[in-house]
Amino acid sequence: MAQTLRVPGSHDLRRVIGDGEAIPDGEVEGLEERDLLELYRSMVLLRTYDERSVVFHRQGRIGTYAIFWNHEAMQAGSAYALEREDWIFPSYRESAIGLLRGMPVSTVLSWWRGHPAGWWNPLDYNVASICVPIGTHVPHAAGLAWGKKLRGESSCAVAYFGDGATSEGSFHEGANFAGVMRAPLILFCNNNQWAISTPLSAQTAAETLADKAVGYGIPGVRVDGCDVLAVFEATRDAVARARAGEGPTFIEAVSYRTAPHATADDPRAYIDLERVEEEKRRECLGRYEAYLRRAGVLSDELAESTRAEAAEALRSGIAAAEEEPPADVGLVFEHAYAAPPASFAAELAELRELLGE
Amino acid sequence: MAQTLRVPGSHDLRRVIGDGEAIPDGEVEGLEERDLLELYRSMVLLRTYDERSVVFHRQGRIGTYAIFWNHEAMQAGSAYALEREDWIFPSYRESAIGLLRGMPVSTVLSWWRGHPAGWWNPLDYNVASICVPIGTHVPHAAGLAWGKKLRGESSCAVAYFGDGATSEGSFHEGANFAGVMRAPLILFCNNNQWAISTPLSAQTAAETLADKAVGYGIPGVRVDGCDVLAVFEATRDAVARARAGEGPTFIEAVSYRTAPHATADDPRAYIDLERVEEEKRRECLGRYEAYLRRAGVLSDELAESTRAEAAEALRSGIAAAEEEPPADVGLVFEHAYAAPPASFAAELAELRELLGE
Amino acid sequence: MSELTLVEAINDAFHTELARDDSVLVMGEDVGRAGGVFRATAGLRDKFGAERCVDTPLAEAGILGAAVGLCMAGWRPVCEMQYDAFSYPCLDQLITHVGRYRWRTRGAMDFPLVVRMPYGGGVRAPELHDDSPEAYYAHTPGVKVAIPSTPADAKGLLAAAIRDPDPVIVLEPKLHYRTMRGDVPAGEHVVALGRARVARDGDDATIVAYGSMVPVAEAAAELLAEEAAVEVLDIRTLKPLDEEALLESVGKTGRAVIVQEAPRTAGYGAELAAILAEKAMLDLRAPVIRVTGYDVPYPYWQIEDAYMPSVERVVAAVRKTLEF
Amino acid sequence: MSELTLVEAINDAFHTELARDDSVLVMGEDVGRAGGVFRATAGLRDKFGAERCVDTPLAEAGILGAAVGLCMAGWRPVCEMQYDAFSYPCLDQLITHVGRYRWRTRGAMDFPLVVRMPYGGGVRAPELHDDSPEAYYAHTPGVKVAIPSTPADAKGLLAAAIRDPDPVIVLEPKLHYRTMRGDVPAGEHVVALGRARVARDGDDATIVAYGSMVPVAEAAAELLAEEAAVEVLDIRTLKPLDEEALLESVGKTGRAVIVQEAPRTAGYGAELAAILAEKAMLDLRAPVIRVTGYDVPYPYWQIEDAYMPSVERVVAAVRKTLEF
Ligand SMILES: Cc1ncc(C[n+]2csc(CCOP(=O)(O)OP(=O)(O)O)c2C)c(N)n1
Ligand SMILES: Cc1ncc(C[n+]2csc(CCOP(=O)(O)OP(=O)(O)O)c2C)c(N)n1
Ligand SMILES: [Mg+2]
Ligand SMILES: [Mg+2]
Repeated sequence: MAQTLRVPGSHDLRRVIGDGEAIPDGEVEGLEERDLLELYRSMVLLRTYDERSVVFHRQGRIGTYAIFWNHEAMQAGSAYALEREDWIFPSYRESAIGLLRGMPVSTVLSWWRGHPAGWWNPLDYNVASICVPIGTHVPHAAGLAWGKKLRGESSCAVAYFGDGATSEGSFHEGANFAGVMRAPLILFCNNNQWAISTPLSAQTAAETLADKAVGYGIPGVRVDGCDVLAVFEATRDAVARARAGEGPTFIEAVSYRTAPHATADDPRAYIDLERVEEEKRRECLGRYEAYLRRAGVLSDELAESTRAEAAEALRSGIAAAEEEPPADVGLVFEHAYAAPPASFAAELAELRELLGE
Repeated sequence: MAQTLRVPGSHDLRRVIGDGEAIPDGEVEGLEERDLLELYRSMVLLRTYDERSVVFHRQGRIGTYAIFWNHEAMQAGSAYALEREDWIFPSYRESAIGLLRGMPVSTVLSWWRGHPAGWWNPLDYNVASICVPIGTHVPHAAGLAWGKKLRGESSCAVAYFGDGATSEGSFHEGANFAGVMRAPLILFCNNNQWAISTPLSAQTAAETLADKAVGYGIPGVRVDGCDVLAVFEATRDAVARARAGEGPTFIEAVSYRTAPHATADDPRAYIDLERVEEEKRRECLGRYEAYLRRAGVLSDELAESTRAEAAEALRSGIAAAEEEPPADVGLVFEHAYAAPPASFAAELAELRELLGE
Repeated sequence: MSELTLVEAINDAFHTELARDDSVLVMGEDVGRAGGVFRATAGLRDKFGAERCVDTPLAEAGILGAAVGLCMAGWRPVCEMQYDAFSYPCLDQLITHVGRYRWRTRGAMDFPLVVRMPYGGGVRAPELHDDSPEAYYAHTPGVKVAIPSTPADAKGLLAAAIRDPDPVIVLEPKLHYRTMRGDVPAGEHVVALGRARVARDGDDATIVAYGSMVPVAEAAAELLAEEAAVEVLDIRTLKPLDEEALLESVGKTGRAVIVQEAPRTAGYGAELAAILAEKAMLDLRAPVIRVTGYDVPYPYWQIEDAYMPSVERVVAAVRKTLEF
Repeated sequence: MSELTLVEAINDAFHTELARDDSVLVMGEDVGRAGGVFRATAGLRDKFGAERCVDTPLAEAGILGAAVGLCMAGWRPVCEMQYDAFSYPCLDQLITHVGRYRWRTRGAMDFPLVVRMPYGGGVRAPELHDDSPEAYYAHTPGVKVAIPSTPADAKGLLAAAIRDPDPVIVLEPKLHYRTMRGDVPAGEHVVALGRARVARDGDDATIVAYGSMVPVAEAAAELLAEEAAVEVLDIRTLKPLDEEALLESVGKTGRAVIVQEAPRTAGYGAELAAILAEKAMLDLRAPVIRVTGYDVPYPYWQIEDAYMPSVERVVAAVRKTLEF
């Protein structure tokens, strides 16, 4: 059962994992050892994906990349509360969340390589396309969830977005829509307290982001976003509400962005590096690992093999991505329309001729 | 001092005017007889303007018109809490609010006549242009208020919008902006419970619209929108906060739209006519008049002369509007740019020739 | 076949298509209880239920964004934007998502949504009830754009839009909603997208128009009947354009006047003129002329007639090209 | 005069204009603390204070809407949209208010605001960091549109935009932000809006271009130097357009190739071609040719070069018109 952490001057944060000292560990009802380790595997896979991607970027093997280090607990914890038929609407910050649905590593790497192999069929994973423009996928998720409900299906949807996204009109319109339609939707806010260089205090005057929920007539909960079990539990509750026809829930998962916004960003100009170091010491995977060890669930060997497995997945993933044949220029003209206009064929022919193909 | 009306199943509504029976009359500190009568004059002027406009429309003397019957208390009460240097950002529902700033009746009538004489210079009255697209003026008001504050001026701004407007992204972005900038802004929501044919229940799942304020980190208050004194008092408080540098306030003024949305609308398809009749019996001007009479402030003669004055203003107003010379077609090309492009002159010459001018 | 007004023809299309395919869903502001402010969706809520004719919150980007999600759940949503200028808040969703999502799934998913709206001026309305925004839509990749000019086409193009696997924007000439009547085929009636219509035959000059400018073009052609045989080409679908029909007509007449109500600069008429400059050069016996709205905010209604392309302006342009 | 990159020239313009006029205020996402994601606004917050270089909430419509209000309070706000495609949420404010508010006050109030944004492709970025949205802006009444192609013009056109009494949209070719260097006049430097620039002289054909397509046009002209003397006309201001310069160049050469990175249909190139079809008919010795992006979503970056108008495509088009 989740205990509650009092953050001075702020609202309550749900928390399960203790600190090994003053704060005792809690546990989440219904989660078995198998589940705990599956969550661990997910987090390690995401962490490995993220850390390797930064290296791949430095090596010129992928393009600009949005780092999600210390966001793994939010992603893994929430995704684990879903059934396979539930839909996920990721932002660029959750680019690799499809891995938790069996999407190949090479697919996600291909996306960051600007290669068409990175563009998947959402129906294969019930994972929507990565949303690049902030907050604009929130109405999509509301529409999908509402549409499923109208069809009498029991699936729900999760939309991931950041603290900055809550300032956008599309977030507002989508959240309000979902509230009115009682759509089975989880509005999952990754509050990492920064929107590139803009701190939360310049983003909103609200005391907490969860405060926004009441304006949509839906519950808002706050969890420690670096506590994978608290995130899981909050999401599981929200999913239960959604399936019971009680409508959407807003989850504010509070964490901290300890890495640059993306590989192109240099945060030294705007961030307090000491605070970053402090937050790094509290990072989500280490905290969970310590919890598992205290619980006697995780051995050195298992940790090692889990990491090795993930490392291997990345090794073979990048190899597969790099083995993709170069994209054919014909793709420029494909998929824009079900039946492309006649002019496209002529334009492509002309282009091929010029390219000497 | 405002007392509080408990509306069953809802939040509290501030209320000053009693019902002459069980609920006693309150009073507003600092309001003298002179003020009470000035408020009365304003309401009568607005009421007369509105009722005559419906007739003018029927007579074909003005175009489509957005009726504001039973909204007079909200407009007069809030505007009276402002100083002349404070800015007003009206929607179409507050089209005549400029009258309270000395704008000629003929100007507003000209607007509804589609005649350029209806387009005023906002600087003359500190009243922005009538905003037709829902909610889009909220960011303007936020920007103006913030800009005034940046300049060290003490003026504030009021933006008027409806219940429906709270669903729009522009409302959200403007309100959030104002919160962050601690702009001296009053977000005045005319909750008449309908957006054309859409009832509040289909607009938002929030229990009250004032609930939205917390998401912007600003206070939200609810008043009885048919109680001019409660509206005045709530606005005066909000203005005081704004001038003290404490930022915006959201005021939800609850009333009921007892007339069609506009002259072109036929609400019989969607509205409960009994409820309308009931609300008409509680309409704001009658309630205030009764209050003034109970307080011994309003005599029959004064009421009569006030109404006669307003009627005369409308009589001469429509005459003046109708005396406006027909608009010159040259205006088509004017005012789009400070220095119009050369092509405009040629296009106008050609047009004049074709029109045989 | 029965005689219907233009808006009745639209309503007829809805009744037919919702009965035909139960994945079709109508949504927008006031489309349900009120049946739409122009009554285009009248009767649908009663007949098909509140879940298939949905009064939405007042939020255009939300409407279009939710429609994208509805497509993903297997629906075919038809969104109403209450007026032309009130569609602007949805441009973001349109450009960043509606036109791109099929592409994003590498063609694996269809986005069979429709956005329809009354458009155009001349109705003596307050500001921003008179815009002609078709160029914004036509410039956006991944969407199609249709504009009917007759009741029959209003029904047939809307039906085609609803059945199309891709997003289609339909702009309806509100000026003629209730004033134009015409024969409309009963039951299923589909006018294929991408086909222009010769509204009037002629050999001496072509007036190219669409939507509410077609009647203006026809009146001009009629006025000129003694002087010349003027062809009127109703483009009907702006995207994909029936380029063949355009080139054929202008190839035949050698003279082209393009009429558009929207402001001139970078309007859709420019695209038509550009195609002629690229592909009809040798056929053209006179410069192309555009008759358009001006590059100004749509004016107060007392002088809106001076803004709108008039029969007189079109006649003068045709004469100019004939006399060249 | 010093050699600066294009983005340094923009930064220079800011420093100069903010020092010159204390009613100028810069606002946008990440323009303050970070100095902009491309560092266009670097140093402004330190020099002029956080109140004149404001990090706003993440809300493009809010930014532009607030800027309208700031104008009413006497400010001259310069808004940054972080990328081209992220300007779409502000189109509603732009069309319904920014372009109309002066008119609404019957000319009594100025709205001297600027919206600037990096635009265009070729930078190997994720989706929606590559758009060329100029046609949406150019079609909108009441605003002006400028697109520089050199560091000097980037400074001068931005300064002109800031000083202009009307709203001006400035699109900056992000591809050349850091790779293009050029001499830039120090201190105050203003390039009047509405004046095209002959980037290269020639008598045989004209390539009309703007922004990031100007270097492509120049390279094409250079490649063709042995075959023909090709003029390159840099439009610089799309609205108001320097029609005279366009007609003069094409009047001289008789052949026109128009280059635009944006999707083809109803792009700004169509406007240029339409003007030629209307006013240069007798001068044209060959059909006009448009070389444009295609009518598709801007692609994944591995094949973006195939989408972007290339030197080869422009050369081929010029040859075609020369051989006509
Ligand atoms: C509509 C839009 N505006 C601007 C951007 C540029 N941008 C990319 S990420 C970002 C900050 C987002 O912050 P937040 O929502 O907190 O998410 P985080 O990146 O922290 O996960 C911005 C402004 C964008 N992608 N979309
Ligand atoms: C952006 C936009 N969308 C749609 C409309 C059409 N419209 C005019 S009034 C209205 C309802 C507004 O309701 P509300 O905000 O409650 O204000 P009220 O009319 O009740 O005062 C609608 C949908 C509009 N004017 N602007
Ligand atoms: Mg963030
Ligand atoms: Mg209302």
